[in-house]
Amino acid sequence: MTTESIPILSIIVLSPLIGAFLLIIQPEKWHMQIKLTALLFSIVSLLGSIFIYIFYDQTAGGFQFIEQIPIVKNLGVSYYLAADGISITLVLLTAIILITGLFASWKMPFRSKEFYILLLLLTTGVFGVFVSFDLFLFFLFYELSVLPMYLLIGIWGTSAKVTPKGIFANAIKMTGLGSKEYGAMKLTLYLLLGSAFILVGFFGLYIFSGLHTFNYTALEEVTLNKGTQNWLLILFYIGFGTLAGVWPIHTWSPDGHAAAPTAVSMMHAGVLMKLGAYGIIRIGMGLLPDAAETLAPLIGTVAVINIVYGAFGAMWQRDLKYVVAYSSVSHMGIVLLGAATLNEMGLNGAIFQMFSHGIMTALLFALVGLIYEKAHSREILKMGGFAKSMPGIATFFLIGALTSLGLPGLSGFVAEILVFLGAWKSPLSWWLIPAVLGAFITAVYVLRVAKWIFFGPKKNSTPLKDAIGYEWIAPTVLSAILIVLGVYPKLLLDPISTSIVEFLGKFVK
Amino acid sequence: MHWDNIIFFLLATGLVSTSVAAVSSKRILRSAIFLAIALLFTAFVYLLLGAELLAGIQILLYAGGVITLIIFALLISEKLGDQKLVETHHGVIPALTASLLVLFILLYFTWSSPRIESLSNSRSLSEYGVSRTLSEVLFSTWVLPLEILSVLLLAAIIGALVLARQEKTKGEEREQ
Amino acid sequence: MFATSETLLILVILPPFISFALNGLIPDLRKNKKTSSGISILAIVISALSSIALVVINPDTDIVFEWIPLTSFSPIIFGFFIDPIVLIMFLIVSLVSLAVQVYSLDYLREESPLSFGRYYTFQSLFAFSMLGFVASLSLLQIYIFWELVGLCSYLLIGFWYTRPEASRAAVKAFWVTRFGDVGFAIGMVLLWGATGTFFLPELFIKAPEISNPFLTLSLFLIVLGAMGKSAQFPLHVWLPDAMEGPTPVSALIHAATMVVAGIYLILRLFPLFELTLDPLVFVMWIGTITALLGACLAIVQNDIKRILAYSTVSQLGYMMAALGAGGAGVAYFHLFTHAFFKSLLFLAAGSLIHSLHTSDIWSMGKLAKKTPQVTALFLIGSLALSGVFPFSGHFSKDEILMWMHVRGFTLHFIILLITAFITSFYMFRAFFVVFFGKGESTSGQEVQEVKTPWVMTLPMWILAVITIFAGFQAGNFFNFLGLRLEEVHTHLEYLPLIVSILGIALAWTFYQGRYLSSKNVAISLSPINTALEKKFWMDDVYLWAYRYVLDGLSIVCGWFDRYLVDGLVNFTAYYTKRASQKLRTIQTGHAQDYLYGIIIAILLLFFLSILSPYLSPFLNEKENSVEFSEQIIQKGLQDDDD
Amino acid sequence: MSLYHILFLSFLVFSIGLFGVLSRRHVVGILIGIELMFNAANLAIVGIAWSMGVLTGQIIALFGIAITAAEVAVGLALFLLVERLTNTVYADKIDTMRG
Repeated sequence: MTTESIPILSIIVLSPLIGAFLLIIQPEKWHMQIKLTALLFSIVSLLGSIFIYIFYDQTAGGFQFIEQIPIVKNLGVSYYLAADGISITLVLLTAIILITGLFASWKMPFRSKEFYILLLLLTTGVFGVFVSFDLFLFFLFYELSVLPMYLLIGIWGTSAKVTPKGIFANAIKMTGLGSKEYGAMKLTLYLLLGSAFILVGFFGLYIFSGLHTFNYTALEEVTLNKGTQNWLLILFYIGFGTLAGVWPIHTWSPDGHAAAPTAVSMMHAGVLMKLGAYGIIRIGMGLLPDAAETLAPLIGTVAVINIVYGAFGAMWQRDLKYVVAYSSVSHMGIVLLGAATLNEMGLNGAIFQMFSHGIMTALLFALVGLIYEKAHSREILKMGGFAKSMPGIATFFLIGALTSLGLPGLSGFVAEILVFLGAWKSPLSWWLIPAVLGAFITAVYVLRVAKWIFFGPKKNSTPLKDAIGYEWIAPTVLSAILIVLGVYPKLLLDPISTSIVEFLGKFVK
Repeated sequence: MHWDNIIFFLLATGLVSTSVAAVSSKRILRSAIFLAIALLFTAFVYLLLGAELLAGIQILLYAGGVITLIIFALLISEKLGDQKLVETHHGVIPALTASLLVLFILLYFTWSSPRIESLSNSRSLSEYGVSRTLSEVLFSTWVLPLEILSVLLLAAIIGALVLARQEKTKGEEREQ
Repeated sequence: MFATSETLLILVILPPFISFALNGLIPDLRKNKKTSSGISILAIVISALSSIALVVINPDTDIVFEWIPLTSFSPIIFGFFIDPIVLIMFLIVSLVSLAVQVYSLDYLREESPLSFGRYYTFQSLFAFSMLGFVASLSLLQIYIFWELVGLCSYLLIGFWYTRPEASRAAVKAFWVTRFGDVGFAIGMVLLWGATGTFFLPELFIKAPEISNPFLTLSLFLIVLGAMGKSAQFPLHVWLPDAMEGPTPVSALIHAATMVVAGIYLILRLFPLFELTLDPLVFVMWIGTITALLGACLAIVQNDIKRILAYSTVSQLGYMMAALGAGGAGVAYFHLFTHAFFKSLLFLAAGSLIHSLHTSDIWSMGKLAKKTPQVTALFLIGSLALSGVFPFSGHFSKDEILMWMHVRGFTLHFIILLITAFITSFYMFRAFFVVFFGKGESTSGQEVQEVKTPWVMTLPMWILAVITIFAGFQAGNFFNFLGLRLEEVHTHLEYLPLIVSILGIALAWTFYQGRYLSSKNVAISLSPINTALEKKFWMDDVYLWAYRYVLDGLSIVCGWFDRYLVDGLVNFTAYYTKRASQKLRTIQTGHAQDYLYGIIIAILLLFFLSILSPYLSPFLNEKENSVEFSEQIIQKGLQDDDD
Repeated sequence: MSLYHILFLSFLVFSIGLFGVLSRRHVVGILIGIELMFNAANLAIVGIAWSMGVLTGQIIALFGIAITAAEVAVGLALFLLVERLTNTVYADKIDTMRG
């Protein structure tokens, strides 16, 4: 059987959807069976992702595993799935995080059936976005990946306390900052606002290209005039940038991530934010190369602000989940900075950082979930000396933290150094300095948090236990990936680089 | 001036005047009656346009059925609510402005559209029996919509029954 | 022959890594004291033997592989290689590691199996990283191992993480070195930007093409990294605090190996530094200042480990100064001798601390009779550090001082000479107080017995032997490096020795003979004394920077984000809500009013259609879309006719 | 008699119906207005079909009439219900949809 004859991408994308439908018809009481069904269909997706990773022909390059079925001929809509090195990387990331996320949220105290259904639906959307090359389909999947979030956070989330202060204190008090409903609502509203921009952008492409098609490869061939391109790119930048956590439209992300349950935080910070960056790179820069070159200084500068500002923001937080959430904002800055460099190192680094940060942040959120489960608190200053009673969690947390600060030997470093190199070779080479400083600030807050939580004498007297059994799965798998990629980045850089080099062919250099 | 033009203008005058009467009459029962007459005039216009079947249905179903229905409803409600069926208008000036504006818009589009012009060279359909052809088409090409329509009517009947149902059922006015 | 030397190179670097991996991945190995330490020591023995074999063979070999594939730029290549400099470092690292790991068997006897295993896991990782660092053939690779040894330092300083001081010191060490690394990273990227390669041989070939201010800038930045790692002023503050770690760790990482990484880095990149002199002058000044500063601070310390830590800072300053003066060879020789005698001192101090459970010199005393062995060892180390003939420190320090003198850096020469005087003073202050003092401990307890089993003494004696005889090997050392030992004969030749002996004599006067009271002197020099005790307020400056710059900025950012950016969002949300409450009253509930709404919409559409010709610049596809709708209508009509 | 005449007539009746819908207070009065508008629409459709010489228009009008009948039935039932519940026949008295 050849690789062409299997609709492998459809299998990956639709497997969670089928799983979700099968879950719908199962009775609520069959807890174990529900979990196993969800797991089974996730594993199918994972196997599919590994399959495309292995069988992607790097010498040939380009889009492979293509499936194209027209849906609405008159409007140029088709079911067009394909994958290149970038997509493969991100699909693999999604599958890994889905499975580890399932294990991290294995004990869902109530309404577990609906939880898994929504999680699987969300994942279908994410898979779909990464492999669909028809803008209509892309948008469909995009919305599918955004909307279940509202319920997932609103129902299964946790609330935090935020004291209203400052000149907008009254407004903050009235809108109820910190609660899970607030987080869910804010996230949804932000992301829907973003998708409105994206939709306008898509229609703009549809009309101005004059082709009346949503087909990505067809649109790639068209060169629009510069003004139009700029406007469209700004639309995409704002639209996808919302999801990617671009400053200053990032504030949904800390609230949303902090309120979400563990698996959802993992999925959201780990994968969904990458969706935004992916959109900017694939759609924004891929279809509008001239505008990308014009606007790269803007995108890169904002990304640099993201890096430093996010790091300082994380430093200020005293709630563990908020710290991790803000660090995501900072790290997404590195992704976008890499993208804005528009050279090989930068873009390789950006994609690699997407993967690395996805795994890392998922690891951290999984551990935060575990700590919360054991200690029933997320207040950093109330914790202390946890390493004595939970050495395993401490070790894994440290691995995550060290990846976050870009320690060599872990995957974060590879991504960061590539982005640094790219930044220096980009037109605005001063980007390098704040980016490196950002890594330093990250080191400050990340190690400080690790110190506060795990080291020093034990603060509270409640007996704490280390993780047990299945709880080890997520941290172990994720840490192993971080280390392996840190030591041998070629595993991922080979496919990424193949596609990036093709991608860069669009830019006049 | 051709004779059917004269008839058309007479019918048109009648239709417009009865319509005006239908919307402006102080007594709602009278309005209903004027509506019936207006519908009859329309039926005659259909005849003039060679749509015999349509004219028949207009008279039977519309002028007959619908008006009967309205009058029944009015009488029932008068009995029920013990209210005089005296009708007053409100907001006449905005209503008038709005309707005139709509009229203007409609006319503007009609007269500025090249398509209407191209269509307005009238063709006669009298070569073949219109009613016969219509029936044939109705029960061949359009049979699916027709069936759907019948389901709709059934649903409407049941819906009306359910809505208007009282402790003491008074559903005898439903003739459709 | 070629193959064997490659194999040996792998045998030096890889065994500690395998040991780390085994201990790290298999909990059962780690949780057993015998297996964890056994594997680790076996690994380092293999490394040490292979290093010795390599030194004997002295081959020229390398292993190169691609790490990051790039097409539009040359791919990033990594590799390991051997040259005399690497070999000497191999020897230092593997031998001191071996000594320390054996020593730790007893030192950490009382630890639980789990943390014992953890210790050896980290030790292996450190040995691997340090050996890898030494043999790196690529600047990026150097950076990677550089950070990894920093990580090990962090982990091992914080080994007793339940102690707040230890965890604080660990984090501080990481932060300060990391701050230096910001410079290193930027400098590295700049160099790469100019030459397009990280590969050292290629870098050296291309370096002369780099325009000068740019090269100077990059080298300055790299020196910043070296200053952080090698605890040079003003980034030296982490090293004394790092003494919170177990003493063997201090001996290995914070005396012999990791802290010299900065010196090694500059040495490695010396071909670049030779192209532009400004960074070297800077390095020389920094080194000189650090040497003096460290020595001065060591005088007032009461903690034996801190005295040693400051002396390390000071000695590293010597090396830096020598490097800055162009004396790469003499600096390296001092690095070599210092590694052995300083780890000897640390281990000797450690055996005291281990038995007495205190590191305060005033709590010790009268130990000379109780443990003559340790006394002798400590004395050897102290004499070496003070630069007394015939110990190794004498030769290396003499070389540095003479180098400065001959090259005409008189001011530096004088400062370093004074430093040498202070060095022997504070060293023997500690020596006299600890071994012959009265034991003026505050607790008043009688000093306990000092137990030194052979696993502790044997490594120390080996180091002591090296300390005694290494000095005479200076000629061989320089030959091995391919340099020539300069035989200097000036009238100042014996000055360093005299100064050292004077220092010892002064210490004797104060603390042994008690002809002078140190307290009276301290009172009469109170401003200086205060300054020294406050460590010249360096820590306070850093604390201030941490509290008010970093934390301050974080508060600004965090507050701004939470209450202004987010506040604006909430403000919008809140007023949208309020506005909607107002706006909803236009829904009167009267069906006819809604109809007016429809009519208004129709009107709007009407105006839009009327205005559409004027809007056409925005919708330049208008004709097209009209045609499109025409087509659809035509098609519909055709279907109808069928 | 041309299409223009028919359309003009149709629009006129439509506007009159609209006026009725907008200005009458009695619910049945509104319904009567709606009927007029429907009728006008049917007239326009038949007229256009007539001038194009196709039958489809008549069929649409036929369906329109049938749908109107259904609509009237439901509308009147609603009228009776509303009248019974709120005890009024005037549209401006009924404002339960108010925001």
